[in-house]
Amino acid sequence: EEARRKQEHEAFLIQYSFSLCKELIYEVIDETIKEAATSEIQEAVDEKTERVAKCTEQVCTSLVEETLNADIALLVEEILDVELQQIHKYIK
Amino acid sequence: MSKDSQMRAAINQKLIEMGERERLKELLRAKLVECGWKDQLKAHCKDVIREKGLEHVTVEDLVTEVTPKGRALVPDSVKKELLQRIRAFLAQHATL
Amino acid sequence: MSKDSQMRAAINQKLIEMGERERLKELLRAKLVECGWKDQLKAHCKDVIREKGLEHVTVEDLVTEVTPKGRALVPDSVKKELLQRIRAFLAQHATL
Repeated sequence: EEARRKQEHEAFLIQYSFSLCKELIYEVIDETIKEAATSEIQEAVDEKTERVAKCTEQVCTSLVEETLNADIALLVEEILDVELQQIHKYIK
Repeated sequence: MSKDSQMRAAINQKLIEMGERERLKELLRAKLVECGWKDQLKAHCKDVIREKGLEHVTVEDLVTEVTPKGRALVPDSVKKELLQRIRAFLAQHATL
Repeated sequence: MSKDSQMRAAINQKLIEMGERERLKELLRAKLVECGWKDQLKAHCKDVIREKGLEHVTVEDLVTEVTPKGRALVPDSVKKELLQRIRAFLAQHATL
């Protein structure tokens, strides 16, 4: 009877060990996956926010450059025209 | 309550009381980092976010998507070590 | 195409699609007149022509000569206002 009880207890412990092992693995994995998913999404959101901010600044800078280049060229042409006309008038 | 469930409850309680349950989880966390599982998981998360597009993924979606692979990727050596440690604890506390 | 250039292209496309890019340029031009930029640059052009002599100046020379000052003379407040306006526009209209 004693040997049978011991054997049963041994079998119980083996089965218990396996189920506890599985339970702990699932618990830790599920927690870790939740943490990793949250932090990876947050990281991606932060990265995107940073990229949008940086690229918006770059677009703004190029828009300013483009406008200035066009306007400076126009202004220079106008001024040179006026100066030339004045000289022509003076020569005449 | 059956004898088995009684015993199960008693061991569970003992594991918690003695802080062994937390230690086992800590060991497992450390092993998962050490064997590269956590890095693989992070990389898989990044892949899914890239594939689906950030605006189409919630934390819940991502968890659902990566869990099967996350579970499958746990090395047998880690599982074995945890099992050994549980068995050793139970053997040490034979009165349980 | 890098992620940055994709993003810049997406922002520009949205601005062009909705006519905002042209409106922003107009706003910038108005601000430049308002803050005296145009007058200062005109004066600078005249100085350069006087120094070099009209016969020695071409349109290209003068553009090259005055552009750095033209850029430097744009007040930071004007650049900031423009940037704010782009940000507000994107927040309201774009899913980037």
